[in-house]
Amino acid sequence: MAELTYRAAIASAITQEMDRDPLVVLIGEDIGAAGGVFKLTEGLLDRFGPERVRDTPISEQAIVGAVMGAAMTGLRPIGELMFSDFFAVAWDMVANQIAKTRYMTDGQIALPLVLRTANGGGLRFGAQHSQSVENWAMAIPGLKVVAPSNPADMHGLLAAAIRDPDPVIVCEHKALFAVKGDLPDGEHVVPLGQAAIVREGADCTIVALAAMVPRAAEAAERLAADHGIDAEVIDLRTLIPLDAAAILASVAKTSRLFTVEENPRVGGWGAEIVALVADEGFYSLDAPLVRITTPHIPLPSAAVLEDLAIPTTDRIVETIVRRLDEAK
Amino acid sequence: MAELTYRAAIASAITQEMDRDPLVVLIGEDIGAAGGVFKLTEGLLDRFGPERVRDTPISEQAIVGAVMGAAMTGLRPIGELMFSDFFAVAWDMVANQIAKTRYMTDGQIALPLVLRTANGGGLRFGAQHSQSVENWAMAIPGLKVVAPSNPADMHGLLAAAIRDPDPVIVCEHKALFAVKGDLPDGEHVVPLGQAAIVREGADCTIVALAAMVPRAAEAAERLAADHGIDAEVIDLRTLIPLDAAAILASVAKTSRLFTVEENPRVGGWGAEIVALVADEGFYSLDAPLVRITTPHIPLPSAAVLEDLAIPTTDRIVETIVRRLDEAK
Amino acid sequence: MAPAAPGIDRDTRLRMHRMMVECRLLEERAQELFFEGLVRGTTHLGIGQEAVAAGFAVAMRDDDYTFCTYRGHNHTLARGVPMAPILAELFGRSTGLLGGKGGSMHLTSVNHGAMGSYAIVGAHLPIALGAAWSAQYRKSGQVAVCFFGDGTTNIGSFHEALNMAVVWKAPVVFVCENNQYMEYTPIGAVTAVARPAADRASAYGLEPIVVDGNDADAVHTVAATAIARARAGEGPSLIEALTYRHGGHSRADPGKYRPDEEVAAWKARDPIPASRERLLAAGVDEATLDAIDEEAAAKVAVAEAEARAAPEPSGETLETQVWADGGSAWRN
Amino acid sequence: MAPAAPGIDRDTRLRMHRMMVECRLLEERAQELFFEGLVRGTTHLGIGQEAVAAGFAVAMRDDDYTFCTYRGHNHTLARGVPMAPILAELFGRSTGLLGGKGGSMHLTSVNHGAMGSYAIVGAHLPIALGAAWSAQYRKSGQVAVCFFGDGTTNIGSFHEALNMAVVWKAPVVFVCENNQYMEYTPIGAVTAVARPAADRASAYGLEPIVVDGNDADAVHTVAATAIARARAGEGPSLIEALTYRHGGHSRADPGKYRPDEEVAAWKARDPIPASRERLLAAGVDEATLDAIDEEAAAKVAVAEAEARAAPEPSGETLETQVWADGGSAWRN
Ligand SMILES: Cc1ncc(C[n+]2csc(CCOP(=O)(O)OP(=O)(O)O)c2C)c(N)n1
Ligand SMILES: Cc1ncc(C[n+]2csc(CCOP(=O)(O)OP(=O)(O)O)c2C)c(N)n1
Ligand SMILES: [Mg+2]
Ligand SMILES: [Mg+2]
Repeated sequence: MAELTYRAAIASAITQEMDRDPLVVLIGEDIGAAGGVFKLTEGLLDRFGPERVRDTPISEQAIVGAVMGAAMTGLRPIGELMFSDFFAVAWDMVANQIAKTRYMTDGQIALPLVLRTANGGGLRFGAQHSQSVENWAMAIPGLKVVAPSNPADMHGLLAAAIRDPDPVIVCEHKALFAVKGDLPDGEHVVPLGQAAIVREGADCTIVALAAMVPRAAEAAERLAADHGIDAEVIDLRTLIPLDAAAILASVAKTSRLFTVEENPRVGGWGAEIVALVADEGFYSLDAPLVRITTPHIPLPSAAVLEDLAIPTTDRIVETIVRRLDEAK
Repeated sequence: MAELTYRAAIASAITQEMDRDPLVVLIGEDIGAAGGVFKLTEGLLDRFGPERVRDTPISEQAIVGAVMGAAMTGLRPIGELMFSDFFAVAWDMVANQIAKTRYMTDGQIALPLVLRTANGGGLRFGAQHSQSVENWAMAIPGLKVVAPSNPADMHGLLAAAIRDPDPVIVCEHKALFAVKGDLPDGEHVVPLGQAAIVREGADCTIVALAAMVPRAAEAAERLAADHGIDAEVIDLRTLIPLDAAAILASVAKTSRLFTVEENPRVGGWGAEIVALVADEGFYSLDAPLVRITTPHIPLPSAAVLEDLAIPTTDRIVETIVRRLDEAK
Repeated sequence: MAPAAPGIDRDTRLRMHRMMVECRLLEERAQELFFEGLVRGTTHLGIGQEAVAAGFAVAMRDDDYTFCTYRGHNHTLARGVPMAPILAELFGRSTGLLGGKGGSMHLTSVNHGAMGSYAIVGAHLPIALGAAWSAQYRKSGQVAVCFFGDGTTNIGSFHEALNMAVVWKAPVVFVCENNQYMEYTPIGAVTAVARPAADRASAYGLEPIVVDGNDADAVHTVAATAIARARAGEGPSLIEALTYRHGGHSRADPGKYRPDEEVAAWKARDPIPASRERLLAAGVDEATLDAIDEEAAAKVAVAEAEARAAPEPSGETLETQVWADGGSAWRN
Repeated sequence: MAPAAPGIDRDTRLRMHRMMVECRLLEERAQELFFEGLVRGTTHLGIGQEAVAAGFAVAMRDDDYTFCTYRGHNHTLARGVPMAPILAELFGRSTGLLGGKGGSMHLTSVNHGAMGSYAIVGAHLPIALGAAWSAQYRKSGQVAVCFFGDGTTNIGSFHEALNMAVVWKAPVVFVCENNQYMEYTPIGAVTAVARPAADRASAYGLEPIVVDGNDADAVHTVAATAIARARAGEGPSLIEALTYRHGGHSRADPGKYRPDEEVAAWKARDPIPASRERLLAAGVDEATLDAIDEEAAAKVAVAEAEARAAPEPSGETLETQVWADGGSAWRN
């Protein structure tokens, strides 16, 4: 067991996989000599050399397109998009090309590739550098989507994404970079598609992702301590493939569902989880299904406003107490 | 009352608004001399001249960006994206620039613009020319989204979109172009944000959009005739602003909700409607909330496969009968 | 323009001629079958542009990569992909090259190095660059050849791909088939320069290369040079081949936006009769050439019969091949 | 390079000098305040690049449009936007230029023709083209000036905007501030040509224009010419101004990836002392110039005090101004 940051877990996973497989290569803006603007790829150029760790021009369409072309011809490339907001610039490559090509060619073309990106808010970077875009990717058939909430998962899920034979979008949450945690010794890989039960509980289910997981977990502790509410907290970890079974099993037990999401309210992943439970888990429910989200607005940059926008531990606690109370 | 096609309703709305307001201009690929690849803009160049109806290069980012720049400086521009799939190429302009600029500038910049696009499947054009992308737009705060299901609404909603002071995405469904209907005499404008009750009913609510509306309506007739099920059919018409009240009122009456969507299953607009009802309408429900959707796959091009993918009248009828039966 | 190559041998010329004839006959038949309703959706013919496909194909190694557009029947055939699965794909049948999932605009045959036909303008330029980068990294000696139209030179991904390919010295050859029109709009009406590709070459530190795209020999010569350069590690090229599509942009488009004289002038420069003349002049006998025509026609007929006889795709394939496990499950 | 203009009058030079000094002092203070934690999030300084902003601003009409990037403090100030709301925006206060909603990267003041700072590389080039198209359509005589960096020349929207602007003869001036680096990577390492903007001009049928971006007079001369050309309906220009940022890319970046000698050489060519020398040589007395420095410092101090005193935004503004009705309701 070694302690490391979520930030360091990224380079450690890439190192683990590049050591293991010479076909793994990495490209992106300022990732080589500079080690990345968030210092996520520090040391990789020195260790693996410029053939495997390549700086690119500011050309996101070319970065993502090149990753696709390399993946279909034998490499296992990783592309970095510096901020997840920049997915918009390359969205055709992601949503129309990468996601659809295996299906359109009836399986002739395989795309074992990873697109990593700094996702999420909390750093006062404003509306164009703070988005949570995991719901954009989730809505496109043909993409797998990963969003780890802690260092060990960051390492393990990124490793799994690199080994995965399909395209995987890895959302690395900017607000978690400095968070520390333990990494198990030896090769660490966390399979895609398995949610983690962060806390067991009997009274309600809270489903969260990425930076919302520690907040949901803290909220659960406060709900127990201050309100006698015993909440179960699920960290989805991957949106696609989705661990629907874990959610349905939890709601079968608790009868009540809350989702906590950072993306804007309308069309977020929370709606998909709610819709799933409202169909397949309907008969175990005994209260409204509640989404706790950022409002449906662009993210503001001022600290007080950004903090108001994104769900906080306080808001999670307050909402759950109020909504369970109303439902009595 | 004049009869016209959905296709012709597009040019008729644009003509009505360009006659009315000299600040309305139109740009896009092949829209001028050629009258558009779907002949949607035929006659407009002749009537309004090349200053107001401009052909562009194949440069979607520049088209959408130019529309934005023109809108913030006094014009009311309409941009055409030939197929809605091409939104992906210009997604930064749409999702990061147009949608966020008013908010980021605290209201200094107004963007009275329209982006029109041929949306949806059914023409065997394959995965990159058949998508329904209204759910992409719905998930971005700052965009209004319109998707008419008949010629009169096509005319009236497009006119309203052109007059609207905010950016509006208008989804023109390819499979409806040839559909005929009546257009009321005189100036015709249908306000954004009002759903239409296509059929009143007491047993269940079916919420549909665009090309799914005629199918849902036909399904409702068959449910009544063959199964004694009295379905209420709601045509959403606009996704944003959403007529939540109409949906909640209907479910309060019927206690049962079905959505019928063409976009891929995960993260579609149906999930948002279900999530809304599962929260605010929970206590009036007495059966699972059911989404009838295209599977979560890219659209295939072969006729038999495409017809299997997109919800049909048969599938709507069959699903509703089965799910209501199960719920008894 | 590059001059017609003196040194192209008879066999190569005959191979190119046969390719062009096969392309032409298959596409002419596909057009008829579209009007019969057998070819569904849409289809974009390259009738008149065959010399580009043929000139390049014979210059490529079997393991080189082709990337092309929705107007990709010629390029796919030229890599040796059989006709029957192509036609079956246009019909939307289960024996289609893509099982009916992709359609006319996405023809792909990885086994033949035909790495896909792309239907969003410009998308495949960066993808081709990526394949070239992969070949470079794997030191495989493979080259990627990427075909696109004049209209494509105005979209952003063209610019990004060209710049990055040059910086990376990637073994990729970018080939602009300048057929003078985007869909219905003449390229000159929407482009800041006269030669949409060649006049941009210097923006990437490349030489401007213009070739008569209706002359298979000429195309072959520049193709061989550019491919050799790429294979030698000297980096990409950008080639502009001047050509013309005899018909409309797609489906039932009669192409009426084009002046009659222009169409007539280009049809008079049809690459196939020109190739035939050249072969006759070089001493090939009529009978040999007639036999090529007949064999091609027979091949098309056989392929059509096969495709007609093929069943529609089974509904079970609807939800296959989203993922590498063969399925489409996104949840447990 | 364009020569320093002989004909620039003393007043214009003094205006430019004052602008540069004000920009410099405000940004130096902003940097300190960032380290104090008062400026939040991120901030990108244009210290060293002020001559570009000043040279253009004095050549513009009040109703012309400026479009710039996240590195936009200079350009915003140069259009006459007061300092206090700029600083308050950097602090995230309610009196900020954008009410705290936008932040350092999005400074906008429509009343001053400062039509926005854009934080996604390349996005504002098509937007500026759109504003120019609008001016052309409205026959208002306005010109749009669009500033961006060297790294931006490699992204697709650069290419699309340049081509369309030329085809439309739009009254827009594209100004590449070549400060030699994208974020941390030297531009030469990722660009196929030596002059990222000027070497691309011919791809759009434009003249290559390179100017010493550290010489306000020189910038002013090319700016005046390009703006006059645009206003006269003769279409766009693309100008490459060679300059350097003295500091790092953003926030706390010390810019260590740059050779010391390179930094030293460029600092020796700091535009502000150069401008001071030139004014002294032209007979302006020290006292006048010292007064400009002092007045600027005083302005910064006042602005800082105002911004410090301003309240945080009220939570009620969180959900305003998504729509033209002032609100953010997406449903009834
Ligand atoms: C991004 C994008 N924009 C628009 C289209 C619609 N479209 C299909 S083909 C075409 C014309 C392409 O012209 P060109 O590149 O010259 O190729 P050609 O069809 O002449 O072979 C257009 C505009 C598209 N497929 N993708
Ligand atoms: C599309 C996009 N890609 C990447 C970035 C991250 N980024 C911000 S500034 C920058 C460098 C820009 O370089 P240049 O255009 O030279 O401008 P400069 O910062 O030097 O003024 C990068 C890569 C971005 N904001 N947008
Ligand atoms: Mg063309
Ligand atoms: Mg720079």
